[in-house]
Amino acid sequence: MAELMYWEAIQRAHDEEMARDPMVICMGEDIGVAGGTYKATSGLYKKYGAERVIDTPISEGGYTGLGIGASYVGVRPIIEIMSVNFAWLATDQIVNTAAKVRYMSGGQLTAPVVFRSPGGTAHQLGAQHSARMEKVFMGIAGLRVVTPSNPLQAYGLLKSAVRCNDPVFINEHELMYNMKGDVPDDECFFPLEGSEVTRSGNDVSIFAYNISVHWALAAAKILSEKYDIEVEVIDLYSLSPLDREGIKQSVSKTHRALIVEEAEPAVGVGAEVMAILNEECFYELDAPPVRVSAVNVPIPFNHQLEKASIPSAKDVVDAVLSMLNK
Amino acid sequence: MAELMYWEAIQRAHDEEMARDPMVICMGEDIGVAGGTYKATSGLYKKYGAERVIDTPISEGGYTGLGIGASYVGVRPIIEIMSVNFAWLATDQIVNTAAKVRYMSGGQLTAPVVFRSPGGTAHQLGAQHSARMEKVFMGIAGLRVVTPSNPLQAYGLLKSAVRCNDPVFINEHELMYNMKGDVPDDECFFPLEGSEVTRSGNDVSIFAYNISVHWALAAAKILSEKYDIEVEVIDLYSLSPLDREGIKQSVSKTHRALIVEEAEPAVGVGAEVMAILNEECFYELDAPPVRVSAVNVPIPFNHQLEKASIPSAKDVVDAVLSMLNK
Amino acid sequence: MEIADKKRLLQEMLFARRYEERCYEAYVERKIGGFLHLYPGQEACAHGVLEAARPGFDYVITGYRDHIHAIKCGASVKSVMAELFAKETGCSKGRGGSMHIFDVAKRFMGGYALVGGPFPLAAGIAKGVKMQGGQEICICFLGDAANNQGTFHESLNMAKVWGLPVLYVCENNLYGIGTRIDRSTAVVEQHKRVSGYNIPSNMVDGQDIEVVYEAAQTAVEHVRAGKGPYFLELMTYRYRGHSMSDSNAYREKEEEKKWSERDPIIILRDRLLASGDLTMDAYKAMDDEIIEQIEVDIIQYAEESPEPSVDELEHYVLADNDPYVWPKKKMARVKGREYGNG
Amino acid sequence: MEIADKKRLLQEMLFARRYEERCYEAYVERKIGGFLHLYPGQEACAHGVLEAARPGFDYVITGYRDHIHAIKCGASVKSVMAELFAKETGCSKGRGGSMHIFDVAKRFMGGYALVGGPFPLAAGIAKGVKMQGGQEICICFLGDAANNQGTFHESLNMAKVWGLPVLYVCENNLYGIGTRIDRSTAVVEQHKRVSGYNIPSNMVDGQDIEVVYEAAQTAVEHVRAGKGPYFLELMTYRYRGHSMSDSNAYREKEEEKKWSERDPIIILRDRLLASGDLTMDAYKAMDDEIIEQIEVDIIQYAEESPEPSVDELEHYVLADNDPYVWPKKKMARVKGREYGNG
Ligand SMILES: Cc1ncc(C[n+]2csc(CCOP(=O)(O)OP(=O)(O)O)c2C)c(N)n1
Ligand SMILES: Cc1ncc(C[n+]2csc(CCOP(=O)(O)OP(=O)(O)O)c2C)c(N)n1
Ligand SMILES: [Mg+2]
Ligand SMILES: [Mg+2]
Repeated sequence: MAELMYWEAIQRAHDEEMARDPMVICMGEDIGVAGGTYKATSGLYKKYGAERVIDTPISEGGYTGLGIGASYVGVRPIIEIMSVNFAWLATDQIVNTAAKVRYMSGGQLTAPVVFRSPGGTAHQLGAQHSARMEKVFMGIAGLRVVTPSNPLQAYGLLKSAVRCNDPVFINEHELMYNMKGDVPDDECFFPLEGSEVTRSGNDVSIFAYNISVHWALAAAKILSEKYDIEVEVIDLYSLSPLDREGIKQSVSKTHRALIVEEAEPAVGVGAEVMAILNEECFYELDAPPVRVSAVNVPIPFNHQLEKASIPSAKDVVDAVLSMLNK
Repeated sequence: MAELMYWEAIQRAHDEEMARDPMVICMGEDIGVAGGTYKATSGLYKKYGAERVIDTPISEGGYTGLGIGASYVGVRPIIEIMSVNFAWLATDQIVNTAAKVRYMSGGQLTAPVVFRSPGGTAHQLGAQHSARMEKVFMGIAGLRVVTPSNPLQAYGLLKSAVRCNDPVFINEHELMYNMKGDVPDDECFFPLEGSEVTRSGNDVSIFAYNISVHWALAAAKILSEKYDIEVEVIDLYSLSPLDREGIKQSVSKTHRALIVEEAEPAVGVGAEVMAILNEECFYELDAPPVRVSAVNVPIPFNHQLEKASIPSAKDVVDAVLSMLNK
Repeated sequence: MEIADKKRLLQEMLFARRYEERCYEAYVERKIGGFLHLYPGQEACAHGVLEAARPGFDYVITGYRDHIHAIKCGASVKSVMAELFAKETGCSKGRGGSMHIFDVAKRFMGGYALVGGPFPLAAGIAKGVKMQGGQEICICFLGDAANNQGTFHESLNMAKVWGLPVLYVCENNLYGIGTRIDRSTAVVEQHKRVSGYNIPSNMVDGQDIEVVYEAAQTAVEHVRAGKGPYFLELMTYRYRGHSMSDSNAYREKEEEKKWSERDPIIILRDRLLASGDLTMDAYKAMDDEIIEQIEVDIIQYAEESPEPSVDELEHYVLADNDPYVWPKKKMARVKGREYGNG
Repeated sequence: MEIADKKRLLQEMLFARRYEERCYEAYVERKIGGFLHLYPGQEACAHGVLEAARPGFDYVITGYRDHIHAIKCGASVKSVMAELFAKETGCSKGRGGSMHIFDVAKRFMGGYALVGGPFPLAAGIAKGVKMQGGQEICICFLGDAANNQGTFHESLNMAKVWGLPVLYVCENNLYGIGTRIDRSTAVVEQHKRVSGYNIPSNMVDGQDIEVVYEAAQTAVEHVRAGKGPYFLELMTYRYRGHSMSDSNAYREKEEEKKWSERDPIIILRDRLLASGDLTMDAYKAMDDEIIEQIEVDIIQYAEESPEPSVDELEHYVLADNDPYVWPKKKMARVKGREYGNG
């Protein structure tokens, strides 16, 4: 068992898959010679060459479509979009082609492409570099969306995504690439569906994903140590499909639910989890479910404003206390 | 009071605004010489000329950005995107520029552009021409989203949108352009926020928007005539912001809620309304709120499959009956 | 070109014409729904280019005006019609429709409804071929107005930088729906636009199949030889409206007349008549036979085929039981749940 | 160009250099956060072009490498620095940051962070000017690698078709982040790419401000005369990494050395020294004064300025009390609710 950084875990998954299958390629801006903005593809250019580790022009729509076309004929492209903000330029190909081609060809074609991209608010990157697009992609039939919260997931989800015959969007996070965690030395895979009970507890279920899992865990610690409240933290690493069964199981035990999401609330993960709770276990709820979300603003540059616009562990603590009337 | 078709109402709003203000222009593919695929700009090319009624190349990202730039300097563009499916190509400019420029310029600039586009599933247009994108745009801070369900709204919302200083996305519907309705002869405006109680009732609140209002009304009639159930139909013509107060008021009276939406359920209008219900009036709910949504598939070409993938008045009736255990 | 080939091509083009005309009728009869974009007038483009390539071996991709390209690749004429009739026996199982004809076995990689969408897909297919060291090329047919889309620029640049075996064929019919090319496009001669990518190009008459064939041979050879992308512009005209819902009111009668006199089928037929290789009677017999075949074999098949079952509405959204959704072997420890059966 | 103007431009460029270097330090000291893209090496581009235009009157728009363009348009050097320090006194009120400098009063229409985003915005501004019959032109500065974006193609085509008064300036510094231009671009000479839009273009040395100025005069005149768009390519080089987080390891020392010998400031300075219009002492005094001014006036101002108040987090998202959100006059009857107070 080695301790790897999130980016190292991703790099290892690339490397193993590329070593195994000559049809696995990766492409994106500055991923080759430079090794990728977050090093997720470092060393691969040297090892696999320019045909398989492709520095693309700044043409997000174009190279995304190119990768999809290549996937029609047996190639397994892993496409890095340097920042999820730029993925808006590629949505046409992801949504209109990759997600729909299986259906509209009556099952003849499929686009087994992996799209990887860091979403989220990092430090002062401003309104045009702080998008959180998971909610956009998780509403699209025909596309899987996963979002790793730790190196093991980052490694195992990429491995599964490369081999899966569906298009998969992997939502990473700029602030997590240097996060450390254990990854088994032996090859392994992480399921593309389901959820993880990262911490178990009986008082409140906290649903989180990606970086918000860490806010939830930090809050859980405070709540346990200071207030004797034991929350359960459920990591929704698969955003599409969401784990309805897992959501229901947890709330059937705790009878209280909170969702913490990095994005603005409107039509987001929180709304969808609430809808699932209403559909699956309304009568199990002892209190209204609560979402702790970003403020509905484009992300400001100033750091104080930026911090205020994004949820924190403290917001989660406060929300749990207020839910329990404490 | 004249009876106008939906497209005529839109055409009239264009015409009045263009006659009033020489800086109002409209642009899009085939909107000029040809008068627009759904005739919404017919006659304008002749009247206002090629400088103001602009047939664009097939460059959705480009002309959307061009319209936004023009709006910086006093122009009031109304941009028609022929089908909302093509709007994916324009999302970068709509989301990253129009919605954010006010914030990131500290209030110096604003992009008072109107984007109009028909969304929804018409008759057998297939997977790439049946998108419902309202849920994508309503999650974006800095952008207003409205969606007219009748000619008066279509007219009045466009009038308000042209004059409002915010960017506004108007989600129309291909199947509604020939729908008729009364529009006052005198100029008038429709508010860009709020909701309408299209039919009032005490048993269940049905939230709907755009074409689904008509399914809801058809269901309401059946429920009343056949089952003596009086539902309230709330038309959420403003999707961003949603009318939290209106949603709460209605459910505080009926204690039961159903949302009917044309889109797939995940992270949609239904989910958001449910979240609002949970946040605003959880204890008023006598039964779990229900959403009646599209099936989670790319829209099939075959008409039977297509019909089965989209909700109907019957689905609404069934859902209400089952909610009331009838 | 051999006489026999010319005769066969005449037959194929005439078949294409009658096929599309019959689609028109079926649409009017409400047997076909949705958008329907027909090909009459442009037959020499698909037939001339693909005659110079290896249909069924080379990959082909195009837009929504796709029936004839698919058929020339070898797609069954019955299953294409059944697709238009939205039947389970359709080549896309009734899920795609006119704009989404697919026959992957014949390497017809689909019709797409977003203008400009196929440009990068074609480059991607070519990338796959190149990686696999195949002899295939990818041929992408699109219209003139599509070239104004950003994907055109991005794709041609990448195709050249990476030396991909892709042939872009521009069927320049002078209009994008109702907008005449000079009203939307700064450089009307499309083959000149590719100088910005250093891609060799050519422009020829798209109404004379022999001319198309010859130009396509050069183009195909270039691409197949590994010399990178090529751009071929064919000057052509569509005889009908853009789609069934198009009034077709924006074109001058004069212009329509001029082009109707350059009908690709008549050009080839008259040449064969003049050289004595065909008689008018033989031509008429050929025509009758085609019309009969379409009616008896094709339309009837499409009409009688079953519709897809509504129970199967949710098929083809995602892969069935993909083993990496719930990896049975080597699955990482997932905290807190018992998994494994999916 | 008059000697006095040359001296002023030398001073301006030197100021720009020192300003950016001081930003670098402030970043290292963690006074500035986020992404920071600096301009050293390219000063003759913004200064030469805008000298030939009418800064403060003509509209200017660019990407994320935007401080100096804003300043040359007349933005306050204090408020630009305060913006980088994320202060309320910043030109974008601390909400924008380095990549989003705005000074609309000076017609600097912003820095944008998505590569290629400004191409259509610039055409749109020019469309507005044209409609209003103004004498302004719009100048759009972007990099070489940005030209691979689809928006380039779409925008240049529209600008030409509609004859818009927009000048596209390509600051070709040979790299997009770490990717050398020939690895991403089929036609390396950017001015040749615009032949596909029939737009006149020129390419000149971007390190010699007099050369830039002269070429820009021709370009600006063309556009201002109503002859439509123009494309000007300036060959230049950035002396630092792409941004503060760039290791800058991908360039050959050789190449860096060659370009460092073509420093735009040194070229102009040496020319003035050689002609006897400047002494080394005067130059040094100028430099000292600049450094002092930056430290005392600018940095101090930025440091001492207040941060935005968190209470105002939600300002500037939408227009304040826009009358058409709840139209008081002539509001249509809205069923079922009492409205009017918003
Ligand atoms: C992205 C996108 N924008 C617009 C449309 C609507 N549309 C369909 S076909 C067409 C014209 C295309 O013209 P051209 O490329 O010349 O092909 P042709 O139809 O003439 O064969 C347009 C604008 C679309 N389908 N997709
Ligand atoms: C749409 C988009 N894609 C990618 C990026 C990341 N990125 C920022 S700058 C840059 C390189 C741009 O190079 P160039 O246009 O030559 O300008 P330069 O930085 O050299 O001035 C890239 C790839 C981005 N900001 N936006
Ligand atoms: Mg055409
Ligand atoms: Mg550059």
